Amino acid sequence: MNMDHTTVTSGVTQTDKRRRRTTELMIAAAGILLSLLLIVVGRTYGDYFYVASYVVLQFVLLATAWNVLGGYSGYVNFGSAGFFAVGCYTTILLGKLFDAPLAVCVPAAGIVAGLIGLGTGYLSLRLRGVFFSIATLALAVMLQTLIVNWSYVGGARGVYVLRPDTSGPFDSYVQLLAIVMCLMATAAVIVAVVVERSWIGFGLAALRDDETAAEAAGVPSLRLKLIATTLSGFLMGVAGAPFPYYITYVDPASAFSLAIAINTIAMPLIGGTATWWGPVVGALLLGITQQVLTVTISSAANLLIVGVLLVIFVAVAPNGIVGLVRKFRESRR
Amino acid sequence: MYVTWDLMANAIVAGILLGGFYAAVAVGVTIAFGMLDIVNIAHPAVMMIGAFLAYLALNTFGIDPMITMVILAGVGLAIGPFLYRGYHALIEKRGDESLQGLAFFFGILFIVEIGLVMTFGVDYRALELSYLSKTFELGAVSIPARMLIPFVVAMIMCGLCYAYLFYTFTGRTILAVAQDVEAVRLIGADPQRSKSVAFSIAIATGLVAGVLLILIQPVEPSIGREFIGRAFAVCVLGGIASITGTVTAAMILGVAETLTASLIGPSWSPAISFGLLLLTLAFRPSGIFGR
Amino acid sequence: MSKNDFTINRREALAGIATAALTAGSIVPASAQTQQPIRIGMGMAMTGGLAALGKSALLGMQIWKDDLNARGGLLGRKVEFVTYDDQSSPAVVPGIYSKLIDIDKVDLVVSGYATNQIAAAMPTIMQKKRLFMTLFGLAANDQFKYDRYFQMQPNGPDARMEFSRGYIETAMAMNPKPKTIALVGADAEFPNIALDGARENAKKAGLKIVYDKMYPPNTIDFGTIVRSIKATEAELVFVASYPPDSAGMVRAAREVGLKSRMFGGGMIGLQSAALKTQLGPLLNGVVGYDLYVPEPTLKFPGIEEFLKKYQAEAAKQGVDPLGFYIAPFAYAEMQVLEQAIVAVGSLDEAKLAQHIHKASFDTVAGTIKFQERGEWAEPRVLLVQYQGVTGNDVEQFKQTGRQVILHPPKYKSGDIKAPFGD
Amino acid sequence: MSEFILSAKGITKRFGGFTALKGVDFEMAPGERVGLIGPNGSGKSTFVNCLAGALTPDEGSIVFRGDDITTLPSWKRARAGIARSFQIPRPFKGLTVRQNIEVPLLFIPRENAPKADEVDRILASIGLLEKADASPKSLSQVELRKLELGRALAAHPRLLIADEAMAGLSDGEVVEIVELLNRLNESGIAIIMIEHIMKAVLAFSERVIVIVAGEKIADGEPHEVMKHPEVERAYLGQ
Repeated sequence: MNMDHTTVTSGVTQTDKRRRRTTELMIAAAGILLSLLLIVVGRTYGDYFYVASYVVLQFVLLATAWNVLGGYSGYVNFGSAGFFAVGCYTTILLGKLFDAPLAVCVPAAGIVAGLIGLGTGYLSLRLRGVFFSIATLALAVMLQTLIVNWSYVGGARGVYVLRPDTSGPFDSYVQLLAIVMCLMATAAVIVAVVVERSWIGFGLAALRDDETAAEAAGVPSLRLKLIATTLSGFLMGVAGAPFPYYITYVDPASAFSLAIAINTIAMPLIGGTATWWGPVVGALLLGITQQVLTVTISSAANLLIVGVLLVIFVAVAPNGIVGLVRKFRESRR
Repeated sequence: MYVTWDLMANAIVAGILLGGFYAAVAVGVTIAFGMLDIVNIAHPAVMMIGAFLAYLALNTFGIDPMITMVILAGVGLAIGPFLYRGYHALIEKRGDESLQGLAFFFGILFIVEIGLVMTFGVDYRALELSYLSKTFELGAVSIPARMLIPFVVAMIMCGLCYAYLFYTFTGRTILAVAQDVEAVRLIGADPQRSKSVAFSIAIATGLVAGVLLILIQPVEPSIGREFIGRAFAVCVLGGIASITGTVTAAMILGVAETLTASLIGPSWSPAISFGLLLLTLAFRPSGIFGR
Repeated sequence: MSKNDFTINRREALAGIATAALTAGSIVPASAQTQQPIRIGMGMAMTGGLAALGKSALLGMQIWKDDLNARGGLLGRKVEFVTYDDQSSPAVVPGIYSKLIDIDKVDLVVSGYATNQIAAAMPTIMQKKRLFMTLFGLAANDQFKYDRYFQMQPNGPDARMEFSRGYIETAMAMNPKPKTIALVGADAEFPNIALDGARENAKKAGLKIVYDKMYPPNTIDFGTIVRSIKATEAELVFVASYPPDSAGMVRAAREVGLKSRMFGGGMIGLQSAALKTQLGPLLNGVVGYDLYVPEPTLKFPGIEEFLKKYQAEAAKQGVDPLGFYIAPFAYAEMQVLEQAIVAVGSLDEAKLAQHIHKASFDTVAGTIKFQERGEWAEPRVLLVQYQGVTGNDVEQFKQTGRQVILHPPKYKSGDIKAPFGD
Repeated sequence: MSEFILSAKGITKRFGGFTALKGVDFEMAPGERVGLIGPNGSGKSTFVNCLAGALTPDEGSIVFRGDDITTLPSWKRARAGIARSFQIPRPFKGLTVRQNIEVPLLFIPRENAPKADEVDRILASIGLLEKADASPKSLSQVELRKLELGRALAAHPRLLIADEAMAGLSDGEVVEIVELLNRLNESGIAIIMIEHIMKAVLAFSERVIVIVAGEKIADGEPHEVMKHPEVERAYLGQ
C-alpha cells in the first residue's frame, strides 16, 4: 500500500499508536514473566503444571488466532481444527522427511496453514456470513479426507511421534513445550493488538459492519480479508505444530478434534470478540475450568459446562466478558 | 474391473434411497436456514432426540417406530412455537449478526448430545424389527426395506412440506417471509407467526429424520454431528430455500457417494460430497439449481 | 496510560488465578504412610466413543479391588483407585497422568482403554520411569520399546498378523481350498492394521486378492460396498471394522444376499452384548476374532465366578451385560500386578517390571507370560463362529455352542459351518 | 483529456436472463448537478451501482477523469474520487460517528495530507459534532443521512452519488439535505442525485436524465425533460 498512514492526523489514530506500543511491551513482559513463573512453579508442582499450562496456552493461541479473523472481520471460521491439524501434520511430515527440529517446524507449519488461510480468503470474495462458515467446515472435511488417505504421514492409522531428548536448560520436554507455547501465545496476542489498533483492524471493523459501505469508503476489503485469513491461519498452524510432541501419537481424529473446533469458537465468544483481551480471558477461563473439571468432576458433565456457558453467554451477554466489563465501567461512570 | 451394469444399477438405486434419507435430514435445514435465516446447526441434535425417543418408545412401550414418527411430528409441531419464541426472545430480537445464533445452536447441540449420553449412555442403539431386514428384489436390483422405508417416509414428508408451503395461506406467507419480511406485513400476515410455524415444521422434520436414521443404522449420541456438514451441503447445493432443489441435491449427493464407493473406493466418498459443496460455494453460491 | 495499566493488571491477575486454580487442592502429604492404602491411578474413558468398553474394563478392575480388599488387601494395605475420565480424548491423557504422578502421587499407574490413550500417556510414564500395565494397546510399544510396559490384549509379539491368522488357517483347511479373497475395512487405525496382516497372510497362503478397499468411518450405506464385493465372487470375505460398521456390514451382507464360503474376521463390536443382541440370528455363520467366549475349552480358574459377579453388577450399572471382551483382561491385569507385588514384596517398580518379565501368571484369562516388548509371549486371538443363534435374547450368549471356537486348535470347540449365507 | 469528468458508454447489465440496463450512455461535466429519475425497478440503482463499482457492467465502458474504471472494484473508484451515499443508510454500527468519518480519511490517499481538524470540520458541516462519540445506532433518520453524506465528503470526492438521500424525511429535513448538497457542489463536487421527491430534483438539478425499463429515455433541462411525452407516460403516470 503506497500511502503513509501516519499522515492521518485525526486524534484517535495517533494516541492509538502510542498506546499500542505500551500495550505490546506490557504483553511481552507479561508473557516472559509467565514463562519464568512456569519454570519456578513447575519446579515445585511437577510436570502436571506444564501439561495443564500447555493446553490452556494452546487455547489462548487458538482463540486469539480465530479472533483475528472471526472477531475483527466477522468471518466465522468453522474449520479451525483443520488449520490446527495442518500445523500438526506439517511437523509430522518435516520430521519424517528431514528430522526437522521444532524450531523449523513451527514457522513451516504456520506458512502452510497461512497459505490455506489465504485460499479461504479468496473464498470470502464470493461467500459471506454463514456460507463462508460452511465452506470452512467443508474445507476441514476435505483436509481430513486427504490426511486419512495419505499413508506417508500415517493415514487413518495414525503415526507415532517420539519426543527428542530433552536438551539445553530444560528439565523435561513438557517444560520446553509449555514455554514454547507460552512464548507463541504471547506473540500471537501482540500480533492481535497490532492488527486491532492499526489501519488493518480499523478497516476490518468497518467491513465487519458493512462490507459494501466499507468498499465505497475506500477500504480494500479483499486485501484486508486476505491479510486476516492468512494471519489467522498462520497462527492456528503454529498452534498445531508442537502438538505431535505433546500427544506422541497422532491420528486424524485427534488432530481434527471436535474439542478444538468448539473451544476455538466458544472461547472468544465467551470472552468477547471485539478486543484482543476477550479471547485471552475466554480461553483462560474456559481452558482452566476444563482442566480443573477433568480432574475433579471427571464426567460427561464437564463437557456440558462448555455448552451451557456458551448458550448463557450468547443469550445473556452477547458481547462476552468484554461487554460485561464495559457495561460495568460505564455504569460506574 | 468388476464394474458391471448390475453393480451400477444397484449403486444408483442405493444412492437414490440414501439421497431420500439425506433429503429428510436437510429439509428442516432448508426451511429453518434457507427460508428463515435461522442457522440451526443443532438440527442433528433434534434428530438424535427423535432417534432415541423412537428407541425408548419401541423398547419400553412397544410402540412401532412408524407410529412414533407420526406422534413425534405432532409433538414437534406442538412444541416448535415455544422453541421459536425462546430463540426469538434470546437471539433474534436483538437483530445481532448470525454469529450469535450460530454459537447459540452450537451450545445447544452440545447440551443435547451430552444430555443424551447421560440418559442413554454411549452404546450404539438400534431397533429390532423383523420387517426391516426384508429385501425386495427387482430384477438384478435389490432394495432393502431398511433403506426403502426411510426413503418413502422422506418423500412423503418432503411432499407434505412442499404442499403446505405452496398451497396454504400460512405456507405462502412463509415463502414470502423468505423473500421479504416487509412484504408479509403488507399483506396483513404476521411474519412472527409464519416464522414460528415454519420453525415448528423444521423441528418436526428433524425428529422424524432421527427416527429414520435409527431405522437405517445403530445410533449413539455423538453420531448426529456427522450430519451437520451433509445437511448444510444438501441445502446449499439445492439452492438454499427450495424444497425441490433440496430433494434433487440430496439424490445427487447420495448417488455421487454410492457411485464413488463402487467405482473409485469408499474412502473417497466424503471428499466427493464436500468437494462438490466447496466447488458449488466457490463458483455458484446460489446452488446448482439457484437462479 | 492509566487505562492500559488497568487492562494489564487484569491479565496478570488472571494469570495469577490460573496458577492458583491449577495448584489448588493439590497439597498432598509428601510420603504415604505404610498404613495408608495403595493407590492405583488411571485415566479411563467413561464418556465418548470408547466409554462402553472403558466402563466395562473399570468394572472388572473394581471387582478385583473389592475381592482383594475383602481378602485383606495387598502387603497389608487396602487398595484404592484414583480414576479420571479421559473423555475418549487422547489430548487430555498427558494431563491426567502427570496429575496422577506429580500431584496425586499415586503408588502405581495403569492405562486406560485403547491404543491412542496408551500412546498419549507413554512419554510421561517413560520420563518418570513408572511401571505401566496397559489394556488393549495395539502394538503401542513397538515404537517406544519401553521395558516397563506390559500389555494385556493377547495379540502376541506380531499383533497385526494375529487378527487374520485364524481366519486364513481355518479357510485353507477347508475342502476344496479357496482361491480368492476380498478384503474390506473401515479407514481407521485397527482395521488398517488388521487388513495389513490379512493381506500378508492371504499372500502367504497363496490366495488371490480380488477386492481390497477401505470405507470411511460413519458410512451409512454398506449395501453398495457389499454388492461390489459380491460382484467379485470372492470365495472368502475378510472384514475389519468398528462397532457401527460391523453391524452395517453384517446387515448389508444379509440384505444383498452375499454368498461366500467365509464372512467376517476382524470385526470389533461383535464381542459386545449390544451388537450380539441387535443382530441376533443375522450372526449365524459369521466368523469373527474374539478374546473370550464361554466355551468348555476356555474354563480358566476363577473366570466363572468373576463373570457371575460382573454380570450381576453390570446389569445395575448399565454397562456391557456379558463382559466377555475386555473385563476378564482388566481383572487379569490387576491379578498380574497383585501377584508381582506379592512376589517382590514391595512397590519397587524396577523390581516389579523385572519380575513380570520373568514370571508367568495364572489369571482368570489363563496363564500369561510376557515377552521383551511387554506383549503376551504366546498370542491367543480366537476365531469364533456364531452358530444356532435364535432371536435377540442376550442370555443365549452365556451358553456354550453359540460362539464356537474354530482356531487356535488348542482351544477349538467345534467345526466350521460353511458356506456363509445359506 | 475530455471535458467530461465522467463518461459512460453503452452500459449494459444483465441478471440471469433479465436485462436491467440496455446500453445507457451518460456524460457529466465537472461540478455538474444531475438528477436521475425513473420508476421503481427501472434500473436507476443498477446504473449508479455500475458507476460506483458495486456492480461491474457486462458491456460498455466507464471513463472517470480520463481513466478507464470499468472493471475497477469500488474501493479503487472511491480512491479515484467517486463517493456515494446509500439508499438505506449504511453506517458502521460498531464504530463511533467520528470513526465513521475517519474510515475514508484513513483509507483514501490525498495529494495534501488532511488537516488535523478535518474530522471536526466535517462533523461540524453536517451538524454532528456533538454526537461525535455516539454510536450510529443512537442517531435519527436524518442524522444517519447526514452521516452518510459526511462519510462521502471525507472521501474527498470529485463526484458524489446521492442515492435517495432524502427518502423518508420530513419537508424541513429535505431542505437541510438539499442545502448540504448545494454547499458540497459549490466546493466543486459534481453530484448525481437519485430521487423520488420531484420537487427536490427540479430545484437542485441543472440537468435531468430519465431511465425507464433499463433505457435512458430523456436527458436535458429539467423542465424540458418533464414535458417529454414518454416521461410523462412512463414516469408521472398513466
